[in-house]
Amino acid sequence: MVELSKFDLSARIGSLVLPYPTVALSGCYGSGAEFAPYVDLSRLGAVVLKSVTRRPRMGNSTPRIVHTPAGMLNAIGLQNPGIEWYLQHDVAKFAQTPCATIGSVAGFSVDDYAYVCERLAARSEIAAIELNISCPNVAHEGETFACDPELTARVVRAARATTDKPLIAKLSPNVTDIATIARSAVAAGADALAVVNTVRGMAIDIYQRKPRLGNVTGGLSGAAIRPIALLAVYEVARAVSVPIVGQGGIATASDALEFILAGASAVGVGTANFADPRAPMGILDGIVEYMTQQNVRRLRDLVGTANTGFANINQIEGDEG
Amino acid sequence: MVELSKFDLSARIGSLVLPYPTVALSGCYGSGAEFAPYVDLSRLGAVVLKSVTRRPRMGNSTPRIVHTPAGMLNAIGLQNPGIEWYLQHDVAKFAQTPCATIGSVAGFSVDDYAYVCERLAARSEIAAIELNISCPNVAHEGETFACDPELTARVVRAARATTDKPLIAKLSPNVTDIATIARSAVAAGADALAVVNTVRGMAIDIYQRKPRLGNVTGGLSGAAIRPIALLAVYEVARAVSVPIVGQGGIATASDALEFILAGASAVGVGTANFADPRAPMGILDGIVEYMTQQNVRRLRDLVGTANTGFANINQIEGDEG
Amino acid sequence: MRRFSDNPESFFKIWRKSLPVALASPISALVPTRILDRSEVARDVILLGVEAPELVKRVRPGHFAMALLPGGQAAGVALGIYEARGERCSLLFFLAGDRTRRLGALRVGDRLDLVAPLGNGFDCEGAERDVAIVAGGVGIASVLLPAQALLARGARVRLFYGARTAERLVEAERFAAEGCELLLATDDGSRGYNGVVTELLAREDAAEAVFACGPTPMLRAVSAYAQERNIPAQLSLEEAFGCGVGGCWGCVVPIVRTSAQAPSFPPSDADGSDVVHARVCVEGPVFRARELRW
Amino acid sequence: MRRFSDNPESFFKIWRKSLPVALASPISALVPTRILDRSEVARDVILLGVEAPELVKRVRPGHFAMALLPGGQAAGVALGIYEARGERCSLLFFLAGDRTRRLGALRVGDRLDLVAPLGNGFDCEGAERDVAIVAGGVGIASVLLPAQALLARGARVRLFYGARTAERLVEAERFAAEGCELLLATDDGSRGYNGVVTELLAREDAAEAVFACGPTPMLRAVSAYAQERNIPAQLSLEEAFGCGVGGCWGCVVPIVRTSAQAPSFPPSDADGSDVVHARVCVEGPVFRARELRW
Ligand SMILES: Cc1cc2nc3c(=O)[nH]c(=O)nc-3n(C[C@H](O)[C@H](O)[C@H](O)COP(=O)(O)OP(=O)(O)OC[C@H]3O[C@@H](n4cnc5c(N)ncnc54)[C@H](O)[C@@H]3O)c2cc1C
Ligand SMILES: Cc1cc2nc3c(=O)[nH]c(=O)nc-3n(C[C@H](O)[C@H](O)[C@H](O)COP(=O)(O)OP(=O)(O)OC[C@H]3O[C@@H](n4cnc5c(N)ncnc54)[C@H](O)[C@@H]3O)c2cc1C
Ligand SMILES: Cc1cc2nc3c(=O)[nH]c(=O)nc-3n(C[C@H](O)[C@H](O)[C@H](O)COP(=O)(O)O)c2cc1C
Ligand SMILES: Cc1cc2nc3c(=O)[nH]c(=O)nc-3n(C[C@H](O)[C@H](O)[C@H](O)COP(=O)(O)O)c2cc1C
Ligand code: FES
Ligand code: FES
Repeated sequence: MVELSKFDLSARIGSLVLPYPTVALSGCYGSGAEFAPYVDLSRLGAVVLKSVTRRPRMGNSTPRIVHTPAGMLNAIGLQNPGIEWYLQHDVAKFAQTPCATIGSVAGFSVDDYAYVCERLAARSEIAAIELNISCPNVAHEGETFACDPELTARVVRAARATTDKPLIAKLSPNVTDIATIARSAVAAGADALAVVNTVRGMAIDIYQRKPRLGNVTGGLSGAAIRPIALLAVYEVARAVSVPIVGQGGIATASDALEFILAGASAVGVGTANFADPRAPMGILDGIVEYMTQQNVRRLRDLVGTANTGFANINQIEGDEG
Repeated sequence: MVELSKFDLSARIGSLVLPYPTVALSGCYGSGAEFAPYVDLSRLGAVVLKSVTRRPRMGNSTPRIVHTPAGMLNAIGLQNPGIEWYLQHDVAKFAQTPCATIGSVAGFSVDDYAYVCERLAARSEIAAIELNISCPNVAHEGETFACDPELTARVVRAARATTDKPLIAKLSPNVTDIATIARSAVAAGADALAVVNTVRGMAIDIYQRKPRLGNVTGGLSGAAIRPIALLAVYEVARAVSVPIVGQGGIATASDALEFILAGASAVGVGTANFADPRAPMGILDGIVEYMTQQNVRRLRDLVGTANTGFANINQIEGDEG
Repeated sequence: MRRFSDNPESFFKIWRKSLPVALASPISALVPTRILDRSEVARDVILLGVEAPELVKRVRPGHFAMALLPGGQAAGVALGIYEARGERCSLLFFLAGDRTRRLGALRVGDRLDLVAPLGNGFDCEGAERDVAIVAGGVGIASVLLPAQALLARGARVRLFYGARTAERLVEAERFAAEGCELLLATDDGSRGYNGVVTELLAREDAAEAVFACGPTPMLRAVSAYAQERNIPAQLSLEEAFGCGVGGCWGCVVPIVRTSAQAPSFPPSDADGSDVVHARVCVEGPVFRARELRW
Repeated sequence: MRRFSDNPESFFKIWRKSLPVALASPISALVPTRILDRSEVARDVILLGVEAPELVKRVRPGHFAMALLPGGQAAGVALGIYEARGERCSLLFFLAGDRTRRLGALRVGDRLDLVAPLGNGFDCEGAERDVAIVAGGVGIASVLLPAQALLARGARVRLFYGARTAERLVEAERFAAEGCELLLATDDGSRGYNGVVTELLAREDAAEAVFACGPTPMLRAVSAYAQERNIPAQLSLEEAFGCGVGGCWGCVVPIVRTSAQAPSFPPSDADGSDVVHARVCVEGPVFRARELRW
């Protein structure tokens, strides 16, 4: 095991300082406790809890998961017991994990977000709040909040009014121009951005001739989306100056470093935990190895360094195709 | 080898009827001739030629390709000799392949598209024209035509005015709402839609601390994007009723059938040719096997059949996350 | 001539009483193993023996493992623990998709990390006299340990085993050698009864209890069969897994709220439904047929 | 005491004259092969022998193959053809990323489809008297056949071979056994010269011609070296490939328009540039150092 103490691996998310930049992502690591038998949770920067909503939700019917090349589709549908039950039964337990706990809030109206955020943020066990605005908004005909800069701003503003705790807005990659959404979230008061949630996708069972997921469509995660997520981080980092929790297909230290060099202050690990629950710890070790080799003592000195030299991505000549 | 003659495998793209639904995609199969030593091109529905522009283009600097999990990024930058040289030196050669040849037109202004389309469509060797509107539009600050319904309409309308040959508009997945773009393209006169081009992405070299592609960003293709492309086809098929050439990560007959059941009349094979140039022929054989097994004689009877039962995707209950 | 318990209700009570034991979460761990042996028991069916002495001690019938694929790029594969004796556990699996193929590419001497043992397992304590085990396809991998446990307790164990064709009836002889009565079925009639295994089950004398593992349509038929006859049935379900350890809620099945296996969850405001979603990987994979609402 | 041709200009002419032959596209085909032998010649370096009698007849020095990975899900891997004799060709490769690892997982008896032979190859005809072959790392795989061809023509062949450490100097002895003079270099000094191979090259007598294959920085240094001394140098380039057969334009390098290897392309309106992009896979992979504009 590498000697961590010689390095400054801390990552700042608003007023919250994580000892390590590695975050286990919402919906992928339970409350952390589920993984305690297999890993040393004290070597994790933070766990983001599964998103909670105002009212209890059974979630979608199964299948909720389909494995795809280098990734998976999921359509859990935000199964959760609702904020009341959650505060009463769950939150205290969650706080027993030896790493920071970040709450995640989802909703179907601006009000929902404000209500749940206020209640959750009032709890001392919760170090920061992530706003999962990248799930479908039934009130707006299937459009998610994070697909519209104005809706994004309204949710963030409403949540901001309820708490001083660090607020993270979680953005969707399913947009034409993520930089605009990012600017909108920051202007409305987000302290940090999680970039990005899953990419919309689907799979069809050719023998049953119907969609494989109970919910028809789902969110694609895992290594397959890494290049997409990385570009999103790169573009957001040029648009705003708040910390970014880079995520989407990170499985190794090398993956994590790509995100850090692109502008992420911290990195999230979701799907890779299903391949190996030790993934976040392996990533931490690998980052330290890289820093040793590259003679860098503070992780933050690496953030965004692949970014320099290009003032604006649109000014770069040439094009795809 | 399977007996093809017992089946109706034809696919219609406007007035063009392909004997087989399998199309080798633009930029991935040269003019077809490059692959002639390895495969029987007469068993291919059509080849879409590499996109041609008004003026010669050297394309981007290298590296132009980065391999990623279950896919690849490319940023060729539309290297091509320009339409004059192309008409003089190349088109006649292309027509020697024993399958239909579809031209592909790219441009940087509405005028470009109209000009190149008119000149190319005038040639008898070209069976149909694909409008590659999903590459960056330098005139609009890096936005591609296919990211805006109005720009899409203008390009298609201008091209439509120049020819009666079947016109295919090639859409981008990098949009918030692809159905709107699709409707716009069809309203402007597209006979068919190619769904979808590559997904924007990037990769960083952590040792050199700079983007891996000469062009910084690139387009992600291959199996990694299949679930994304499949959903795009599914959504477009509900929005419009013109034929769709489904594409994005198709490598096997099973993949192709997912797209057909989602609503594609024909299927495109790009990146999979780099894994095996015989991929399109293997897909054709596999489709016939499936049709035999499922007792379906006309391929078009399968098109969109995973689609039935849902009037509108937004009405489906539940959600991702 | 039905042969199930003279008093199914009292049998059911005994069986329920033992639930807390069966449901106690096993102390699972991340177990590094080494592959001891590998054989292709039929075309595209692999049997991997691994060295895992500590795991053997903790495995109970019906437990499963998450096999972590080398490279860590694809989700682990949920596999029943087929055998567990001495220093060796084994996994029996079909080469279905990409992940099982990667697993199948491992060779003797390679390392393989398992997260195991997982799940609740079959409750063999109350079901001792006459048990029908119904296995479909790869479901066979999860029922050898239960069969052995039941036989050790002196029960009559009939294995109703169905597959597509004769060559897919892998390991049938192994079960016979252990002392099971074999009742085989194939879809194409190439061996045993020509039809699905649940038809065969219905044609034979009923048992006191049914254990089943196999594809969902088979489990549904077993469930209907058992409930019609009021026979307690334990079904080991298969769902697509994410984490396998309770962290993602990807693998749920609707069960009655009153089930001892129901996770605590507030009543839904909307419909006051008495159904909740339980995780197959933690609350299951074995559920009581009468408690499922699928 | 320089030992290259007394009249480099005339040598260069002979060498250029033979270009059309060297550039004639090989009649490549999709060649199904079977793996005859497999060895790990060093840690993470695999040598695969395949049965391909027809291919052997068509291979010329410097040709490469696209190895199609089983499953068809990832792009083929471009590999130099290392040996070609009798019924057997071989491929020598490093386990670098996912694709080479998959290739490395193949076993004796497995099938492997190749698209081969591809590329233009080294022109050995004009360079017969005294040739320096410079190989860096895995570049060694593309220079055995050229070395053999040159030796067969009676040339003096010195192999300048560099690698990170001694154990990475794979197959050095093989080249000595063929008759090459070995001049080795390692970055860590664990064997031979302590430094990069191009430094070693510059310290020794110059040859009449240089052949080189290796990482781009090495090739650039070789190119500078050769042009300073007016020595014809043939460089086998490495670029990331898509198709490998000229269909995707993913693998280009800028060369002078007047090169016999330049693809026909109209002058650019904008800058009247005399440079065009040639495909490494078709017009190359071997280019003349003085014609590159990279
Ligand atoms: C508790 C538990 C225990 C298990 N025990 C075993 C065991 O002991 N042995 C064993 O072999 N398996 C077992 N399984 C199943 C095993 O986990 C899956 O077979 C495995 O995940 C297959 O993974 P894969 O990636 O190889 O295939 P996947 O890619 O996940 O899919 C398998 C194949 O089926 C196809 N497919 C997937 N879904 C459908 C569908 N709805 N309709 C038609 N085709 C479909 C895919 O295209 C693919 O070809 C168990 C599962 C669970 C939950
Ligand atoms: C004509 C030709 C002939 C060749 N002959 C041979 C041969 O005989 N033997 C042989 O071994 N190889 C040969 N190569 C190279 C071979 O094709 C590549 O090594 C192979 O594509 C590696 O593929 P991969 O998928 O395993 O690794 P990739 O995933 O493509 O990458 C390899 C590794 O390098 C890393 N990497 C990629 N790009 C960079 C970068 N810019 N900076 C730092 N790290 C990077 C990746 O992360 C990965 O770990 C040849 C190439 C060409 C063009
Ligand atoms: C099974 C599963 C469940 C998820 N649930 C949630 C959730 O409840 N809230 C949320 O904000 N994101 C959720 N996500 C998204 C992840 O937190 C993460 O942003 C995304 O998966 C991309 O990262 P990855 O590729 O590392 O998984 C979920 C992802 C998966 C795979
Ligand atoms: C190397 C490469 C070059 C491409 N060039 C073009 C092009 O010139 N014009 C175009 O319309 N699409 C181009 N494409 C996109 C493909 O035609 C196709 O739409 C896309 O790759 C998705 O399909 P696939 O996943 O099967 O490759 C290119 C793709 C690749 C990989
Ligand atoms: S698979 Fe993750 S909770 Fe069951
Ligand atoms: S790799 Fe496709 S043209 Fe060279």
